[in-house]
Amino acid sequence: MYNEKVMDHFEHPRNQGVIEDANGTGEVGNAQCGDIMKIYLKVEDDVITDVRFQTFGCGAAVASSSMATEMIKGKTLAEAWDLSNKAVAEALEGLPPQKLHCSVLAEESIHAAINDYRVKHGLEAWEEKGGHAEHQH
Amino acid sequence: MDHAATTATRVEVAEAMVPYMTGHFGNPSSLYDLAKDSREAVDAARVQVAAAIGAAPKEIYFTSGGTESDNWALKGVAFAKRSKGNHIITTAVEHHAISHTCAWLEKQGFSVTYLPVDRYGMVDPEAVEAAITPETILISVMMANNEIGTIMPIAEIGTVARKHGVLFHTDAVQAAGHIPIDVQEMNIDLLSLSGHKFHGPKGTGALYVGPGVRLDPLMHGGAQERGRRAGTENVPGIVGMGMALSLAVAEMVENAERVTALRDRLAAGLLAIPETYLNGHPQKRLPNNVNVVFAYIEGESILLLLNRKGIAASTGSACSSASLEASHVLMACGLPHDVVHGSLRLTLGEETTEADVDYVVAAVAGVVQRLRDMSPLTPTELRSK
Amino acid sequence: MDHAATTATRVEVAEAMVPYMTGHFGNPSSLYDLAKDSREAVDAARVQVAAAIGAAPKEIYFTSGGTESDNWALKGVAFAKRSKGNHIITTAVEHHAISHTCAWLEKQGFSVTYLPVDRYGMVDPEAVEAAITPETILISVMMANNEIGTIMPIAEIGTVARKHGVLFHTDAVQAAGHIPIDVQEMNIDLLSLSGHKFHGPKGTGALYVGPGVRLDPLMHGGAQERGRRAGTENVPGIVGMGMALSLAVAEMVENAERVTALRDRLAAGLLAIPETYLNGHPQKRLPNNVNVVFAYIEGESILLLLNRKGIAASTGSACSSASLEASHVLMACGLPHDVVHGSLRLTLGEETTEADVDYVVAAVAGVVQRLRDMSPLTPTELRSK
Ligand SMILES: Cc1ncc(COP(=O)(O)O)c(C=O)c1O
Ligand SMILES: Cc1ncc(COP(=O)(O)O)c(C=O)c1O
Ligand code: FES
Ligand code: FES
Repeated sequence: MYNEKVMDHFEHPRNQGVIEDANGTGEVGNAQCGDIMKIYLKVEDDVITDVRFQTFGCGAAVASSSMATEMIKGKTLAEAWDLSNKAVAEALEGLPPQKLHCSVLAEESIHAAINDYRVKHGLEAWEEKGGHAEHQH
Repeated sequence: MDHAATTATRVEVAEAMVPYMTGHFGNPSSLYDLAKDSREAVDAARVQVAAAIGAAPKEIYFTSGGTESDNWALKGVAFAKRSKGNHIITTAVEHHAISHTCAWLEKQGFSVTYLPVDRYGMVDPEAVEAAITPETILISVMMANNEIGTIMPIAEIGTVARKHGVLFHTDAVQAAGHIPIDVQEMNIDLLSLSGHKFHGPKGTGALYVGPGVRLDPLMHGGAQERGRRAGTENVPGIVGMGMALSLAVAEMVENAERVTALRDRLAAGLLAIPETYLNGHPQKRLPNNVNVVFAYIEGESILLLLNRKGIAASTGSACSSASLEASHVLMACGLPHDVVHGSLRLTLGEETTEADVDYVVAAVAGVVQRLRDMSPLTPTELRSK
Repeated sequence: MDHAATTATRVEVAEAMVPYMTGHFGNPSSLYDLAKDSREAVDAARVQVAAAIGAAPKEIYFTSGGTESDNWALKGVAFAKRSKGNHIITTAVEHHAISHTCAWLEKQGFSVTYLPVDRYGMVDPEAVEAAITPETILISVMMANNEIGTIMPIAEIGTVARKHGVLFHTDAVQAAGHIPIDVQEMNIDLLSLSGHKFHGPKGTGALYVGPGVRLDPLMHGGAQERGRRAGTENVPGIVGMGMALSLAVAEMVENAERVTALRDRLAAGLLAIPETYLNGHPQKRLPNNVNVVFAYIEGESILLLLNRKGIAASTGSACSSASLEASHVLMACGLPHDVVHGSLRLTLGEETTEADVDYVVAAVAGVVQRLRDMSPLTPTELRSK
């Protein structure tokens, strides 16, 4: 059901774990709907120098977390903010249609972590552009 | 270890089927000699299936599987008895072949009671009795649950049904070949079977229809199966199903003993993993079924990692279902949505060995730990150092 | 010579099926690797079946046979469109899988028009159009008749149906693999197939469901076949059916040419017997079908005697039917009851030879004479000296 790229990121997740001294964290989803994703950011001079994740979810959720963290590492916050779930799914060479919502979680948790950093540093939280598919289970 | 989903056709069964595909190709309901062998083979299979459940051969109707048998029993009785009443009693833990059929019948104006179950997935025969109204035309309760293995009190429910003169159907798809069945003693009026659950061919099934039970056909057409189930008979499939069931029943006692011991070894091994809980009834369960939940992790990921280790399994997690709905069976047993996510079903086969069980226990323990390390929910003391 | 009833599964097809029985036993709708081969095999078969009728693979749903496909098409559309209308148009010469389903739907409150046919068993597309009312939800006309071989004007009826926005189903069970089919060109919305009519396995079938067609499931349950046809997939059967149909279509043109020549030779031979008449259309008929009536004699006796000479055949005689009813098809063509009694259907296979045909002609001539000598109706000049 998953392609080899997805399976590779699922089985060998990049950047999995915790950053003890993270300066931005974001958690989305809830146990009720099943998926929870937590992102830890280490930001220096507006650049993401390190990123880690924890995920409670399916193969697609884990693979999306892994891919998304790879894609934002070394990027500026603005660049990371622009990473869409579609880009993550594309980088994974496609997800099954009923699993696209799992990649939304990656996008949303990164947004949450970025805004956490911004608010902690006295900056205004960025607004979601909207138009995302409702995440539903 | 997913033998509740499907089993391979026994080699001797497949071999017995081939001549009926390519050689004896007569149509058993027509006249000529070519058909005679086919007809005799179908009759012999009918005797085998009947014997396996204590029925008479003429009470067995061959179908295309458990799903058709379930659909036929419910819709057949519902439409035939519409003038008598419109109420059906079933449980909250039936297979979708029952529950989705009931939902459709509700759209056609029937009223359905879905009885709750206790934490072990067991329905109370007294609750069945209490649900009966003058409008009740059918009670349908599965013999053994496909997810958690719980064996229902079928004989007791049969007694209740008979006492009130209500027809009683049971979906015995998971039970047949694993536990003893006697339609007479259990007062069963209709019973569904599926061939591929006991090493018979896929796409074969049967419905037992007791004496005097009226039901509309689900398959209208030719006069096959004494005018009750139309369609050219799947002769090789019927031959294979009959043979597989009679072999399964002959070997049942011996297999059940050995498999039960392995099941208990497997369960004990898995329950040794911290924060792991058994689903289904501790004693009254199928000899081959183990179902557990692991806190803090999600089932689809468990399956994927086990799969990489060559282990097939099943889960009630919403993430792994096409509809993204968590198992209605585990929810009916009172498990919260997020706990259902972490469920794992393993079902043993006759050929499973102790070594297999030990391998699986070790593999699952590793996978659970790996996923717990990844999960934001896992408490610190359960994480790897 | 009864290939319209059923055909043997091709040896290469049976061989291709066996590994999916005993080896690749994964459940194609589940997750793990064991299932992958099965899923790919089912997908490949879907492509084969789709290609044979000019459909897209996702428009093909596998069933347990022609009967199920017919029942599903009719009941599925009827229940799904109930709020839109309750009128169905069909013909007087459909297979019982259609006509008995229609009779049952009438009991459920639907209204059915059974269009008459001409003496060749042909329905008039203008009569179809004239029968359409604002209540009409479905037109079902078979592509080729199983008794008399007449090929219906399907493309013309498709045009009429499309023009009026009414769904169009055709039972192509006898047509598939014998004559070209294109669901697009013919404006067909639903089309039934049965595997064992073209040397595929018994107990397999398919329903083509065109884009945007809504229909209720006949088999409620699991999410197989994209949620529209529940039940564990009969993987070996599906594999066999796909392969058999694609072989049949590949060989169709060549076979049809040869078989048509044999058919014409057979018909000419039989029509040389005095007071013998052809049933069905003289030109627009299946390449393999010959149906004749012999005055003064009864079909079951013909079959029995032919059977003793190793010839399988079929008749519309009431005496040979389980219900003791004479063929509704021949009656609809205007044949009186007593004439229907003397009908004989012979259907050729791909392997039939000229020698077979000549043997059959001689055998039938002998049998007919013998029975005529026995019959009180036979005029003196037709009796043996
Ligand atoms: C309890 C139960 N009922 C019915 C079915 C449906 O059987 P089949 O898929 O053979 O149609 C199954 C199979 O999964 C089952 O476990
Ligand atoms: C025209 C037609 N429709 C439907 C059927 C039913 O097919 P099956 O017996 O494979 O279910 C037949 C087979 O006899 C047929 O000839
Ligand atoms: S996390 Fe539930 S489906 Fe992906
Ligand atoms: S004469 Fe015996 S059934 Fe017709």
